[in-house]
Amino acid sequence: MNPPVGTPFFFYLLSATVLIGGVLVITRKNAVHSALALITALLAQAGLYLMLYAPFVAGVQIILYAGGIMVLFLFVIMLISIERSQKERQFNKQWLVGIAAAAALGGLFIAVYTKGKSLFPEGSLTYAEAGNTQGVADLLYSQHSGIYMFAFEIASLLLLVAIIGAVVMAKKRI
Amino acid sequence: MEAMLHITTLHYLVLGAALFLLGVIGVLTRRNVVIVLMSIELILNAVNLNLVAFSRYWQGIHGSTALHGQVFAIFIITDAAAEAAVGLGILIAFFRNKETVNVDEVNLLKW
Amino acid sequence: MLFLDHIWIIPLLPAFGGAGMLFFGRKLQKATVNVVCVGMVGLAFIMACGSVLQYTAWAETHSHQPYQTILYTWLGGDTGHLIYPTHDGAQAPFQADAGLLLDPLSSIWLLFVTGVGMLIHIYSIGYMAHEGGYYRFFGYLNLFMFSMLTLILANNYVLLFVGWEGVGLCSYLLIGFYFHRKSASDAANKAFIVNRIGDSGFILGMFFIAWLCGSLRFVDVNAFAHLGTHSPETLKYITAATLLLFVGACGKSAQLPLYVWLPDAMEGPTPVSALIHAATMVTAGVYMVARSNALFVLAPTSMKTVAIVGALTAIFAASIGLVQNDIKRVLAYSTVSQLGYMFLALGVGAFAAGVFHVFTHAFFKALLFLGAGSVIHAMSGEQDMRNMGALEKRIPVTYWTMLIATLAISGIPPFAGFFSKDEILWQTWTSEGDAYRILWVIGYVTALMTAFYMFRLVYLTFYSKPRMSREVEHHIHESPKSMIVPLVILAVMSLFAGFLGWPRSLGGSDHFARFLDPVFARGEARTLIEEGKAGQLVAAEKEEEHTSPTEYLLMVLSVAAAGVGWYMAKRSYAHAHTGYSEPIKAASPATYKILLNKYYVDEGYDYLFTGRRKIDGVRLGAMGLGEASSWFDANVVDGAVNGAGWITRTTARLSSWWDKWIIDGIGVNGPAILARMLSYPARLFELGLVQWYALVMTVGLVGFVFYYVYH
Amino acid sequence: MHAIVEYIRGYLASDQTPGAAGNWFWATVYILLVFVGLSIAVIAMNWLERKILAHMQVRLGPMRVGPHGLLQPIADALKLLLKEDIMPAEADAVVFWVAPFIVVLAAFTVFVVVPFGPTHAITDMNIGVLFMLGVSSLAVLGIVTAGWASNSHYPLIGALRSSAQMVSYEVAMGLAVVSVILMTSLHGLGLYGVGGAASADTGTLSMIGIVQAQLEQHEWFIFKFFPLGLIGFFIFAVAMVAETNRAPFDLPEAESELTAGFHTEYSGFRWSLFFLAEYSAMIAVSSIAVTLWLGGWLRPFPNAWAGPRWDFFFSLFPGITFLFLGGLCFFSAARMPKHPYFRIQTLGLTGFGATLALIGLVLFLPGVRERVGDIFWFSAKVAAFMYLYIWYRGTFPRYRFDQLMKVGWKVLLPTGFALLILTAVLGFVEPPVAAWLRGVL
Repeated sequence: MNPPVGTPFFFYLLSATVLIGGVLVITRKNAVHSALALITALLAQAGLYLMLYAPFVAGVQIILYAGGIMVLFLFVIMLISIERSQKERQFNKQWLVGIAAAAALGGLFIAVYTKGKSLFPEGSLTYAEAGNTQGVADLLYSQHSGIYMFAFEIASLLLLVAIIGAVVMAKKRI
Repeated sequence: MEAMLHITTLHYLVLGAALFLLGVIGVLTRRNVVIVLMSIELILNAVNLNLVAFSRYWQGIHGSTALHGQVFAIFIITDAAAEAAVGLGILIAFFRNKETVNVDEVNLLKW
Repeated sequence: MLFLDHIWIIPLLPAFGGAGMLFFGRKLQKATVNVVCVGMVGLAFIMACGSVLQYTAWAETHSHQPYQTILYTWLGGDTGHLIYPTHDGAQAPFQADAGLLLDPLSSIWLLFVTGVGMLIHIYSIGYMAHEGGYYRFFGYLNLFMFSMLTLILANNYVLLFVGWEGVGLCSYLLIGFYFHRKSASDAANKAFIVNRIGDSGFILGMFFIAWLCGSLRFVDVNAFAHLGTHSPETLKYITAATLLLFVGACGKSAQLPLYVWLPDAMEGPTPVSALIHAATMVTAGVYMVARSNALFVLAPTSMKTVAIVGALTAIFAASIGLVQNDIKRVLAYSTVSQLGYMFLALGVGAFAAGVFHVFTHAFFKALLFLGAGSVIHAMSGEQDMRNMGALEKRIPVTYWTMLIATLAISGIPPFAGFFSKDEILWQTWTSEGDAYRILWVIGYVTALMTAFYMFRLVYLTFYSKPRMSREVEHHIHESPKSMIVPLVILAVMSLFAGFLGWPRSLGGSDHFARFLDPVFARGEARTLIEEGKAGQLVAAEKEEEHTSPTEYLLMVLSVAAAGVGWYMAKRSYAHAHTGYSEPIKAASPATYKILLNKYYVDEGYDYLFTGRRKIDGVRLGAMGLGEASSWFDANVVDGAVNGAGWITRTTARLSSWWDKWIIDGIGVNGPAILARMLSYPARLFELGLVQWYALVMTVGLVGFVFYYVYH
Repeated sequence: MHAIVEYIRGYLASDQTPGAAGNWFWATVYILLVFVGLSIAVIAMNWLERKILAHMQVRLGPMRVGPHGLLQPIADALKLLLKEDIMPAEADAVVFWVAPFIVVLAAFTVFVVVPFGPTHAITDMNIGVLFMLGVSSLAVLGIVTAGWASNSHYPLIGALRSSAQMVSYEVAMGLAVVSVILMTSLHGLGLYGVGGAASADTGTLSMIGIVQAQLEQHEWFIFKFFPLGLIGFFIFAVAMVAETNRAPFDLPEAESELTAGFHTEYSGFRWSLFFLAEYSAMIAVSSIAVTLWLGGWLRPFPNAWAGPRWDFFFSLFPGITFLFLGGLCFFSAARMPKHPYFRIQTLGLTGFGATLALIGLVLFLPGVRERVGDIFWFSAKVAAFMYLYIWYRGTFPRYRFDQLMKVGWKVLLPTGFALLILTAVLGFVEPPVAAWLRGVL
């Protein structure tokens, strides 16, 4: 198999998209713009997953996040009128403290990564993506190596609870 | 420049950290509940990115079946779906009662 | 042995039908109800025939043992509970199986119950077609069939008692089928309560048997009775047990003095009267006594009691029947009277003859009731014979079938009743001891009366002059096919059923008694050998030797009695006009009044037991005692109770005050108030804003990471 | 220079898709080919839909521009490109501008994994089907944003309808697809099995892998586990009509209720993008259906009628088809009125027929013949679906919205679940049962 071409270029392109998207999410006044920025970020991140040889996660990211969750968000944004909230303050009273706390956290991250830089030494590695889906499925369902089978069932239960919870919350009369 | 051209796991971790911080800032400072929820999605995605990056790292050590990080990422996406559904459900109930989507106007929990 | 092995299905079939009707019947079409209910009983009948056929084959190779199958034990058993001491000091477990037993005796009941039951089900399709609660009616009927089959097939007294109570319940439900009518619901209550009196005797008798034998299975009880070496003490106990059982039989089979419910039971729909109160349920008492024949044989006193009560009931009810005007009531008293006959037969030891009479009676009495139902149907609900007449040509099938039944019940050869009744009278006559001749005389007079009142019914209904209103007359019509067909079948059976018991004296071989031999004869033979003195009760064994001229004479005499009764009825009623005169009234008005009012027995019971009638505002009898004890309870006992209550309450009030102010005030609320005051500063930190909590969380996270990186 | 030629020629020897082989040149060529082919298909669909609908209603349809209106779509395209592009004053400019591109992007990106042949795909992804479903579901984002950005009532209602509808039917669609993915892993030679035993028990999401699984198992998945495959196909066939917002599920753009639904406020070039996207999406979902159930590029009876003679026979079909079309053109040209006014029309039609016939003759060349068979069969199957789409539009009345939701959630979804469970159970149970039965017989 030939080595992938232009990996650093795509990495930086997609990273930039993700970060710009993230910044737009938290700064836009209009929630629809935020949502569109988030979708862009999510799709770029799906590209990053592909670069990390995780096509299945990328596919799930696209179909579930971009195609499912974000449609839900848009739907809700359209249901609730937001004209009023656009003219109001966008940030709460503690914004300064919040940014300070986040900055402190960021500082710590920098400290940690400088300290532990040598922990992840290798450069670009190439692995087969051919068996990725099958491998994930093996971990989830296989009789012998399916160590996440129970977790999978729990996740399905969680989804069921979420369905019921969402209906109970959102419906006027049940 | 050499470090820039070799994309290592650390690159992804740094990106993840940055995304995480963006999400944290969004959660801590925005008033609009919808955007707060979206910021939570950002946080979850940052975590996912790290997990998938770790998964590749472990694949380099243990072979191509070490996909645990990806499985975790899938579980987190599942959780995100559940969280979004319930969160938006609460949001609609909230909006119906108070005609607002500002999170700092809700402090009934205090009493 | 397909059918025999699956005999437990027979009672379950109607149970399914009944349950289905009572749970889902409301939604069903009439056609569905018919198919399910009648089909279930029909299947049960087919299975019953198959089972009996296979049983006869089976019995050949098993020395005429009863066939017994035990499904499971539903009460007691090997659990180790319910252990009780028997009369000889041994320990025995109280045990009741869900077990089925088939022997000749239950075979006969099985056949005619399912057969007649099926016919009456078919009849009901036509009769109930225009009534409300159709599914309910059929559900009850099927439930009744289930209970009755349980009763018949039970292999022990307890299961028999279950069926016994089941048929009682169904009887109650069906008598009160028109529950919106007060008279019907009263009649239902009466039947139920009177039956309970009998049942109390039955239960006590059952306990006696359990205490004596250590088991309630029929085979064990029979084995105990055939043991032979009974001390005089034991024999006394057996007498007591059998008398108590007979009390139960009196209640169920309407004998003196507990017969009062049966005439009132005619409030139910006519098919019910035919099925339950003529053909099947009321013979349960006979069945129970016949089933316990081994014990009864050991107790001469009980046997005599049974015979005397039976004879008295027979003549008592027959005399009332002479003057009743309601067509169904006449038949009801006739039923009581015929039941008396059956008990007379049992009492003189002619068990086979009694059972034979039950068998023939089932057909012609069911036929009479169904015919009466057909007449009532034709008369638009009119039941009073004074308003009938000249129906012969209008409803010919009903007429002919009822005539056959009347000939049968009157004892005119060669109809079925002749053989069974004659057998009973003959057995009574041949019993040793002069007293039995008196019983024979009573039976003989009863036979005459029977012929009289039955032909009175026929003449008043079918002959004489039409006495109904013009409107009713206009509507007279023959009944639908579903009612006619059972009538015809039953008529054929009334005609030929007697041939099964064609007596030896007339050149027959008495198949019926022979078939029953394994149930009755063996016990009697052994008793005869070991007791000697019980010989006078054992007639069945000796009948072959007694084919004497006397028998032919008696036969002729009884036929003559029937003839006389017929003739008297014809003379009095053949041309009865509106406002005709009763011959008895003409002869003795006082007697007529007493008979018409049924000897004032109901009124007497009202004074003595029910308290429905008072003298000067004071209840007498049982209810009076109840009122007195009620006064004592209300004033003396309750006063003491209230006093104790007052003392308790005062103490409690004191205690409550202490609890409220001392324990709660200082002990509980004190610390709580303290805690609230101390926690007030902590409250100030809680803003109730989600983002504030998130901020605190983030700061905490920073702290943790800081600690782990730099500690 | 030599290296570049080698780079280009080197791929021709390989048996992989250009994407999998990592050959940039051929990947670009394929992308261009797909894009051009798709554009031609959309143009042809435009003309065909108008003509077929017209004939269904006993009309003639476009007749003036070009012979039999053949040039009508080109004229329309020109018109749309030249029209004024109107944007409502109150619209959200950025979003309004971006929305049609999202739709078009989603519709075209799907074709990255569509396999026109064992090697004729831009690339073969490990998650092919998932990718197709995911990317095609992105179209809903474009529609929703378009409706919202117009800041107008009809578009907003259309957008809300569209989002609800597409999210609903996506679920049923996904279930049907999952049942097929399950089938790829069920090689067992059971009662239903007619093909050869397979090497491994793993399934695949790859589009090419799915078609190859059908080849290996000797049956199209529409026939597998009859009638389960058929039911799955039916669910998908209904859901895909709803997904593409076509009649009878065209509520988001129901003209009698919402004027034009989510694209009411669009005009000119942007409107034509929606048009392009709609038809591309139709072709895309039809491609999924063809790949998943109808054997993709496989010619009829590839296993039963194998051998060089049969191969030769079936390889004649593409050329024959084009010759037939060319012949049809000649026939029509011959029947044109002989009036001088019609000379240009007649000449044009003859020229068109000659072009088609020439293409047909080229397709008979041995080297070409052997390479285009796959593409031809795939396109023929997709074309059948396209005709179905037009047919639906000509015959079915539109659903009411609550009925639409009812069909989606209460009929298709439960059926899909039952189908999935039954497929799993059957795949698990059937081989041993079949073995036992064979033992008994």
